[in-house]
Parts: sequence; structure tokens; C-alpha cells
Amino acid sequence: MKITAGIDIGSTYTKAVVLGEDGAILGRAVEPTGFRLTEVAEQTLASALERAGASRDGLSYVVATGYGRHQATFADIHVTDITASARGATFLFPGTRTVLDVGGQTMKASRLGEEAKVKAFRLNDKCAAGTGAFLEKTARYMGYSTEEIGPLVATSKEYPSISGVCAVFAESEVINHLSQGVAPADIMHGAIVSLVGRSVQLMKRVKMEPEFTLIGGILRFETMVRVAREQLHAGVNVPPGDLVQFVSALGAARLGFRRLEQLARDGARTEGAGAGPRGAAA
Amino acid sequence: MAYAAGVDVGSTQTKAVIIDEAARIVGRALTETGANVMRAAENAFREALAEGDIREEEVEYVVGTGYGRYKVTFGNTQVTEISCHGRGAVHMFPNTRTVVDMGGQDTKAIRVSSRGEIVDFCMNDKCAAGTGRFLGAASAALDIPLEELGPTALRGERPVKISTTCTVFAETEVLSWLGKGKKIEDILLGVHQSIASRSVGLLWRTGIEEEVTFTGGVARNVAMIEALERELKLKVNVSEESHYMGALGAALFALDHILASREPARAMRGAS
Amino acid sequence: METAQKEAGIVGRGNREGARLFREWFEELTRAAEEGRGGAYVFVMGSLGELLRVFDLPVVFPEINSLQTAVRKVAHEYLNEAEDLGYSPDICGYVKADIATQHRGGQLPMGRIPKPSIAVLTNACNTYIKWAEIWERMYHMPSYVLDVPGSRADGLLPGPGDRDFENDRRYVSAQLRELIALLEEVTGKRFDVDRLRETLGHANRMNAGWKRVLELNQSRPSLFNALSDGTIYLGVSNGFRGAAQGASYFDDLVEEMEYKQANGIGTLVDEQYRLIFVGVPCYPIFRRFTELFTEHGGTFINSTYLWFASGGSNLGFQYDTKDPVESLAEGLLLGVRDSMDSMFFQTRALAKMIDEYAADGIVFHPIKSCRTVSTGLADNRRALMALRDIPSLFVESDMMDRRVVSEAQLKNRIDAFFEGLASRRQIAAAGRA
Amino acid sequence: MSPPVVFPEWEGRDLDGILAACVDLVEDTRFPTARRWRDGGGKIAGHFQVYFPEEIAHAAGLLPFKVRGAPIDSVQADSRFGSYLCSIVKTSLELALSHHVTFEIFVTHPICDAARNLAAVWGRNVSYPCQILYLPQNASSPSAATYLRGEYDRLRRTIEAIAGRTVTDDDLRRSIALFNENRRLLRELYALKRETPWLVAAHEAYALVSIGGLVPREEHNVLLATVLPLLRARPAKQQDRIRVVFEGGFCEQPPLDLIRSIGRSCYVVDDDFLVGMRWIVSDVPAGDDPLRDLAEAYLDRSTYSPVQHDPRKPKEKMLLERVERAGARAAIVSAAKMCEPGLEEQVAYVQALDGAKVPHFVTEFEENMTTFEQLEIQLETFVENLMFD
Repeated sequence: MKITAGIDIGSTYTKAVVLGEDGAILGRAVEPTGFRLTEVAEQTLASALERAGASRDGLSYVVATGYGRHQATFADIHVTDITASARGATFLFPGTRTVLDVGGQTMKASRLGEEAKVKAFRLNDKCAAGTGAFLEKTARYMGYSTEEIGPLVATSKEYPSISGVCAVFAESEVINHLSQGVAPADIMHGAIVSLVGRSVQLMKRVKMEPEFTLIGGILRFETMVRVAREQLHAGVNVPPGDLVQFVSALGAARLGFRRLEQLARDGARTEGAGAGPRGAAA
Repeated sequence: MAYAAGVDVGSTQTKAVIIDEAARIVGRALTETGANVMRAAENAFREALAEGDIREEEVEYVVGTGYGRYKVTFGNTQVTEISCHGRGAVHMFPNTRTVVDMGGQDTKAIRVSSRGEIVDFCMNDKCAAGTGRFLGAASAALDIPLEELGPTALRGERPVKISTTCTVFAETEVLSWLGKGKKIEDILLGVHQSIASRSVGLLWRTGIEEEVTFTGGVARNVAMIEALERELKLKVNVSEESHYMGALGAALFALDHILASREPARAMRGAS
Repeated sequence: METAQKEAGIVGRGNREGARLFREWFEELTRAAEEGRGGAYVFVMGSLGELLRVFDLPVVFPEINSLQTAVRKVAHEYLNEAEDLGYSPDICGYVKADIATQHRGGQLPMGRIPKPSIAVLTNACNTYIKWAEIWERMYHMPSYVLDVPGSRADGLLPGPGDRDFENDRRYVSAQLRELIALLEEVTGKRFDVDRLRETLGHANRMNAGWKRVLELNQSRPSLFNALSDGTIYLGVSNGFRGAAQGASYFDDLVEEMEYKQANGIGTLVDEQYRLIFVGVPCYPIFRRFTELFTEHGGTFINSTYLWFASGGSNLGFQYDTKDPVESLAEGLLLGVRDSMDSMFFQTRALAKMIDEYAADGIVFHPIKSCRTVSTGLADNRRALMALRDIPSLFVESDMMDRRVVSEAQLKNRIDAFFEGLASRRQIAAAGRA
Repeated sequence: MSPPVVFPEWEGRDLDGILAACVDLVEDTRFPTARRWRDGGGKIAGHFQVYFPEEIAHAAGLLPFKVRGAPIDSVQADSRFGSYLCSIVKTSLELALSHHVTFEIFVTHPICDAARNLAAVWGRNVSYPCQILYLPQNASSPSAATYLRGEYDRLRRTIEAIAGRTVTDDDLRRSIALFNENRRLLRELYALKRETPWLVAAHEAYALVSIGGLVPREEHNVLLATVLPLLRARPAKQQDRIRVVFEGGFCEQPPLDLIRSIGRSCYVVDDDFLVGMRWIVSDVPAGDDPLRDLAEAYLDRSTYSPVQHDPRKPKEKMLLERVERAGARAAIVSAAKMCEPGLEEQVAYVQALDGAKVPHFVTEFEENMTTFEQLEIQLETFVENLMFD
């Protein structure tokens, strides 16, 4: 059986997935990224291979993605995590048409066409008030850890509006609410509603269509998913369990198979056409 | 002996200063503002009292300042931190005509008269880009303690050009320079220079008149002092008490009040 | 007794009548929308209400509609809708609120507006042009950009008879004739020059009244707040330009202000600080914004807004009804040029305003939404500070987008500004003693 | 009298050397050519984006110098403006305040609200005259040409006073002929980009056009005439890249690194970079009334941009035509950050491209951006998804 690997080198964690031809996840691993990107990529891949009981030589194709994708010099190709996560999302939820990825600093929305190709995408390239970091800052300011956000918000029924564009200035709104006696749970709730509002706006900008799949670090906050369902008036797919963090790596591994098919189809042509995705990233 | 107090409730930290009738600082305290603004103000005040070994009844007048100035419920009146920073800076350095205050979410440029009155001021309105908070983000991204940022940056020789000063994107930008193999000290030097250059842009709005005094939490950062001086082509005054300048100014306004109430002819300045 | 009654009738009449006229205007627009009649979409800087009225076209001011959504606290809904359609957070909020209004079939909190049969605009703001291009794509109706050249440099003000002025005037007048032909085509009505004479006559009364009302506010105490009351008067001057009601309104307003002046009735009980406002109001917290000043005894005695947003009516230009089209061209050229000057080349005019109105302070309020008004304000302030020793406040926010309006931030700066004004006054008093 | 040579660096070098010299000049924020021109006793008419009738300044012996910002920090200029503003307006003023460039006159146009304010601010901060040239915004009016001729005549009189000499119709006709030659050479360069994009990289073509605004056109013409045959003879092979049109460079210019970055994964077969230099699309007839000829060419024989209103040139249709004519497979619809007309036009462009099923991606740039992660992610995603089958 052929196997491929996908490696997602994110700014905080590096994830690797080893995938079998039949679509079975054979092994996966995650390591903190640190500063030595090439090494950590190698290491994470080795761990995933070990868990899969496979060897480096047994791999037919390696696809790197994520912020450090260019540093994975041993990969066969590298693609962006927008491309990779689209494949990962459709692998888990074949009906996915819109993917929303909310991370610490960035928020990405993409609309997919047939075969999980990204038809339209948008990034928040401006102020980051709409990212996960904003929630964490707000929580930290009020003296709660990230883990406490979920249970805290669960107790809230009402929420104030938090509309500031700048994440830092939004803090002064939080202070205002606090000093007016608004409960921290409600403020946190308001912050989540505001964040989801911004996400939905980004999704509208790519002309979103159901099904919606949510990925990214933000999924740690359960309320986020509930509020997203409310605002979208639709169901929202969420990767099960700890697969959440492997969506891009999984998509990358899947792209490996896609690429193998292509190579088999027109083997001769690919030699000079390195200007394909690989050239794009040169 | 009567005492006057100033309590500066900022977005992240709350500071209190107590002065005597000769305007000497006899007690000071700093606490995190946290979720309960009122309690933070009280705590800072009490700690300052304790430091100066002063009883609460001995403090005749309290002025609240900073974002949470209306939460200083035990205060007698409120004055904005803009007036307070100006007043504090002139008290420390009597020839001060321009104050640059760098805090957590704003940077202020203040032009003052010889008596410490505000002639003109400007603040960043649009966002917190280029404020002290950026340093906090850089510190987190590089995992270097805040106090060591300045000394590290001073070792830099070839500063990188930082194109975003958005605090939340700071981490991404800093990491991207690391990824390109830049040295930490060069990145940090770039960070300091970019913040300094934005602050000087703000100073140009009010006009720059010598002497320039640098106040606020960031004023303790050696690299920022150097970057500011380079950009301004001037020496800047920095006080040991730079952190307490707002609270000190508030205390001075409180003292005005005490003295004015003794001689009715002498009007209180500023804080009417 | 009699005086009390008279006072009750006169004082505050401008605000009451202004509100009534505004309601009537929107009732008429709603009727037009429901009957499927099209309107003329126009803008405050060079609305040409005088001419459009001749063709019985209901006039729609999208700028005013948009700002009303902010005053009525629903602007964010409109802005979000437009941003969902792909319009950037960084463009004019008025444009975005209007786009959302169009998508809602013209529905606004005040009523419904008709679709455009034509848009008539000047280049006084370039965004007018981009805005009209959006309608062209949406409705495939004609828009006419009446190009009015402004001042080429500060103080370069050629007048009638001057070769460069005449080149501009010929251009404006040729365009007016093209516009008349287009209006005939759009409405199917023949142009009636006598009706133009009539509307110009009404506009003459309004222009003279507007100029007089502004001058009357030099009184101490000042008679109206240029920011809160002034904006109401401005609404009438735009919506009823060239109409008999508009002319009478301003006759009455002059009477009200003269009465208040004669009887020493000021807008504030205790007027402490006379302020000038430069820029566009902060509509998302319109009332509160004014209060942040009046709480300290500060009132706005005049503003550049009352100049440029009245399309130059402040000049008091009198049309020559013997030669209506040519005279309309000249009035338009001078009025729009003055509007633009009051934004780009305002420094000397502000110095004059400070002197004539005995101002104590000046407030610059650049806004995110509008480059036209805001881009040069910091430099104008710098230049003005070199000319006059007067305290000034520089605060940025927005006219539409509450996401960039922070009341706490504004209050902090405004409080500091008044602390400065107070200490300055005390030092001056101490110096005299 | 022939003007002094201000850009000798490229002479005597091979093609790569010439191109490197051009790139160096474009990236040099000290603007050495303007300095040399002044050192030789020459006078300069600085003009802001987009279009300026440079022939009129040239006929008076002035160097028309295209002001298009620079990737510098606008420390002093920031204090002259509000916060919500595109970068080019700020850095252009910074160039003047920090004496990077000095002119005898500066002219801007009512292209947008920021640009008109720029003239006023500039005028309050420098000692030489600053003016707004009121190019018509009612371009399809039958009266526009006559008006513009009058406005050009006013400009001629203003420039005559600065140059200290009269500008005759013959002078103008000579200048028009020179600029016609320049426009012809630029059209050849663009034909080359379109037909054989592998022979000239996107950033090289950009640099070749761009220096036209920095050196006398006489020199630019010699340079282009030398380079074009060398480019045609370049031994470069066609690669498998996507042909794209870049839209959004009409005023503020993206950093050269950004253009380089796009060029690595795409062939930029047409664009609107510095479109003002190529505004007039065919020869201006040098007839009896050269000012009128220039005015008519501006109005009637010209391309499009978001900052000119002309119902005869619906911009989104013009873009679709540009894409089709260039044989492009996709479009990059960009705008400078905070550029009101550019951002507004993006919406119409996107609708039109969607309608015509032309793949595109939407982005924003700023002239002094130094990291391109966001853009590269977008560009790579875009290319990947077009090529991955």
C-alpha cells in the first residue's frame, strides 16, 4: 500500500500525519515548533512514521504546509494551509463548501468548488480584533485562563456589544463594561459574539455556501461553535476530538495522493513544469 | 502636616503617589488594575499610605486620574492624565516644554507652559499601533522578559524594518524576521525604532520645543530612550519616577487645592 | 405675559419647524417611492436644487439619509450589509449606508426613498463620483458630473472678467445647458426659464438668510449651537433649496435670532467658552458629543461644516434673475469653490472666524470616513496655530462607524482640552490682577 | 542645447547590467537623477500621480518629475495628515519635507480627495508654488476639451513664469513628438510582455517604465530603444506559469519586491502600473493648436483608471477587455491600503470578473510593506488551485 505524509508547520505547533491509500490515518504526531523549523519538521514526521510503523523510504510523497512550509526542504511539494485545510475539511466532511479557520493572529475564510479546490478566499489582513488572540487577551485581562473561558461563558445569558476594531482598544471597552458592573462571563460572551460576527463577515465576503466547517485554534472555545450556529442559521461541522489540529496536515497528506495520481497520469510532463505549485513557492 | 494624593488608574496598572506640603514624594505604590477597578484604586492608595507610614485622615485631598479616574470613589475630584503627566513632568524637570508619554495603549505628545499647563496635546486615536503594548507582544513572541528588551536591542547593529506596528500582528512580523534568519537584537532594535518614529510623528503634531521629557512605563527602557533621542536629535529627560508621573501630577493638583483652600485668593490651577 | 407668549413662539422655532419640514420632506419622498416616481439624487456641495425643482423632481440627499441612520443608531446594520457585499471597511460610511439602503429597496428609519431617475453631482468631493458610478451600475440611469473647477492654489481667486475665471465659467455654463437638456429627456418636461427665475428668487432669500443667521451668532452670548442646532438649519437649507418653504424658513430663522439677540437669550445658560468646530459631526453619538462640550460650558458658535455642507450658501450669493442660467453658473462656481476652499484652504478663513466670533478655542474633528474633509486638518491646525494663539483640540473618530468612536477616549481628550482652557483663563485673570 | 545626461549608469553594460541599473535607480530613495539635473542648473516640475501633460513642462525646458511616493518612513509628514490615509500621499510629502527632492513647482490633480488636500498641505509647507491642475471629471462633455485647453494654457503661463521663457506652439510640437516616441516604445515593451512574457520579468518591465518619470524622456527613449532588441534576443525559455493581469497600480506603487514575488509564480501580461505614463494610447497629432491636441488626446485617446469618470469607458468592461486582449487566464485585483477610489472600484471589478468567470484574487498592498507573508499565502493558494489538476 502506498502511503503519504502531510506536515503542517504552524507558528506554535508542528503536526504530521501519515495517511494510507485507503484513507486510513496510520500515524500522527505533534511537536512545539520552536525556532529550528527544518529539524522540528523532520522530527515530527519521524514520530508520526514510528507510530504508523512505517519508514521514511516507504513514503511515496511528502507535502508540507503551514507557516514554515518552505523550511521543510525534504518535502516533495509545499502548499499553503488554505489549500491544505480545504482538502482536510472535505476529507472529514465531504459536503464542506465553506471553511473558516480562526487562529491566534489570522482568520481565513474560503469557499470550495468541486474536488475541494479553493474557489475564493479572504484573510483578515487588517486589525486583528477578530482573532483568537483577542479572546485570550480579554480573558487574561479579567483574570481567567484560556481553559476557563468555556465554562465561564456557559453561565452567561446576556452580553454587551464589543465593537472596537483594535484589539488593544477593545480592552478599554472591556474595562468600561467591567467598571459598569457587567459580569466577566457576559463580557466574554460579548467578545465571542463579536468575534463570530467578524468571522461571518469574512465568510460572506467569499460568498459562503453550506456546509460550513470550522477549524483552527479557536475551536477550543465551545461557545464559539454555538454562537456560529446561531449567527449562520445553519449547522457547523467541527472536526472530532484532537483531529482538530491535524486538519491541514491531513489535507496535505491527501494532496500527496492527488499529486501521485497526476504524476501517474502525465509523468513525462511534470519534469520541466516544476513551475507548478513548487515554482509558485520558489 | 497635611498630605495630598494622586491615584492614576490606567488600563493595566494603577499607581498612587502621596506628597507632603513641600511636594516631596513620601509614598508610592503600583498594582495591577485587573477586573475590579475600584478595588485596584483603593489598594494602590492604601499601599502608598503604608509606604509613607501615613494615616488616611492625614491626606486632605485626593485627585483621581487615568482611564478609571471616576472609579477613584474616595477621590475629591478628577483630572485627566494628560494634564497630570504635563504637571508631573514640569515638576521633575522645570524646563520641560514637551512631554512624550508612552503607556500601554496610548502614546501622548503634550506641550506645556513653564507652569505645567497644557498648551497642546495629541494622542493616537486610530489604534494602539506603535504603543508600548507592541513591546509586550514582542517580548512574548521572542520569549524575552520585558526588562531585557531594551538592553538586548542596544546590541543590535542592523535594525530590520518593521512594517506593521499593529500590536496583534507584532508576533507574526517578529517571527517572520526570525524565520528569515535575522538576529534577535536587530529585530528588537527595529521594533524600538519603529515605535520611536511613530511617537515622534505624534510629537510633530504638537510641535517639539526643548526640553523634552519622556514619561510612562516605557520610559525605563534604555533602547527606547536612545531611539527617541536619535529620531529627535535631542536629549530627553527621564526621571526615576517616570512610571508615577501621572499620579504625581494628580497629587500636585491635589496639593494646589489644599493650599488654595488655605489662602482663598490663590486660585487652584487646572483642576476646576 | 405677551412677551412670554411671543418668546415661546419664536425661541426654538427654527428647530421645531426644521423637524416638521424634514418629516414632510420624507413623507413626500415616501409617496414618490410608493408611486414609483423616480427622484434626483444630489449632494450637499452643489445640489442644484434650484434647477431640479423646475422639473418637479423629488430631491434625495443620500448623504443626509446616511447620517440619519447614524443619528438613529442603526448605521452599523447598514454598514455591515455593504461590507458583506465587498465594500471595504476603509471607505466612506455614507456610501456604504446608501448601498445598503438601495439593497433594502430604499427603506430608511425615516421613510422610504425613491429610486434615482438621475444623479446630479459635482466634483467637490471625488467620492460623489465613485458613488454615482455605483448607482449607474445598479440602475443603468444617467448621472451627470457637473465639473466645477476649484481653487488652483491657496488665495488664487480669479473673479468675473478674469481670463481663468471665464474659462471655468464657460465650462460650468456649457455643462448646465447639457444638464438641462438631459433633465428634459429624463422627465419629459420642457425647461421653463420662468420657473427657474422663481426658484432662484427663493434661493436668494435663503442665501441672504443663511449668511445673516451665521453672522448673528457673533453675539455674546451666542444664539445657537453650530453643531446641534446648526445641523438642523443645514438640513433645511439643503432639502428646501429653491423652494418657497425654504426661503420662509430662513426669514423666520433670522427673526428668531434677532429676537434672541435683542433679548440676550443665549443657547447656554452660562456660556463659558466659545468654540469653533472644524470637520464633520460625530453622528453615531451626535447628542452626547455636543454634551461633552456643553457640560463644560462650551458651545460651538460656528463651523466649517455650516459652510461647505451648505454648498456655499454662507456667501449669501444673489442670483441675477434676468440672466438665470448664466447667473446660476456663476453662483455654482463661486459657491462650490468656496465649499472646497473651506476644506482645503481654510486657514485664513478660520483666523478671520476666530477674530469675528471672539472664539476661545477650536476643535478639529477629522474622521475616518472622509478624506475630503479630514486629510488636511492636521496641517491646517498647525498653520492656524502659527497665525493665532488659541487652544485647539484634535480628536479623530467617525461620522458613521461606531467601531471607531470611543466615547471614553473622546471624553478624556475633551476634558483635558477644557482643563487647558480653564488654566489659561486663570492665568490670564491672575495676570490682570 | 542638449540637456545633461542624468542617468549614465546603464551605458556600456550588458542587458542584465542595464536592468540592474534601472532597478537600482527605481529603488534609490535619494533620487539621484533629480539631484544631477538641478546640479546642472535645471529646473523641475514635480507632478503627482496619475496623469500630467508633461509635454508642457518639457517644452519650457523643465524636467517633469513623477512624484509617486517612496518606501520611506513618513515621520514628519504623518504629523500633517489624519490617520486614515493611503501611504503615497504621506511619503510624497515626506520627500519634500525631508528635502529628498526639491522642485520649482509641484502640481497635483483632483484624482481623489486625498490628492487635492496634498496640494494644499504641500503649499503650506514649501516655498515654491503648488497647484492643482483641474483635469476634467466630466470627460464626455462636449465642452471638456475647450475647457481643458484653457486649463493647459493657464498651466503654460504658470510654467513660463517659472522657466523664465515663453513656450511656443513649435516648442510644444517638438515635445509632443518626443513623447509620442516614448509612448510608442512603451507600447512595444507591453507588446513584448504580452506576447513573450518569459523574455522580461515583471519587475524588470516595471523598472524600465518607471524610470521614465525620473529621467528626461530623451534619455528614456535611448534606453528603451537599446533594451528592447536585447530583450527580444534574450535566450529564455517559456515556462508553465499562469498569465495574469495586475490591476490596482494606477497611483500608489507596490514595492518592487512584491512585483518580483508575483512574477515568480505568474506571467504579468498586462497591468496598470504607472498607467499615467501610458495614459494616451496612440500618437498625439501635432497640429495647429498643440494644446488642444493634448487636451483631446487626454480625453478621447486614453486608457482608464478608477480616478477618471468617463461613461464612454466603463471601467469593469475595460478591465475585461484588458484581460481578454492580453490572453490572461486570471486577474489580481489589488488596491493600495486606504485608497478610496481603488477600494470602491474593486467591488465592480470583482463582479465583472465573476460574471465573465475569470479567476481572480483580491488583495491590498502598501508601498512600504517589507514582509509579504500574507500576500504570498494568497498568491500561492490562488496559483495552486488553478494549477492543481
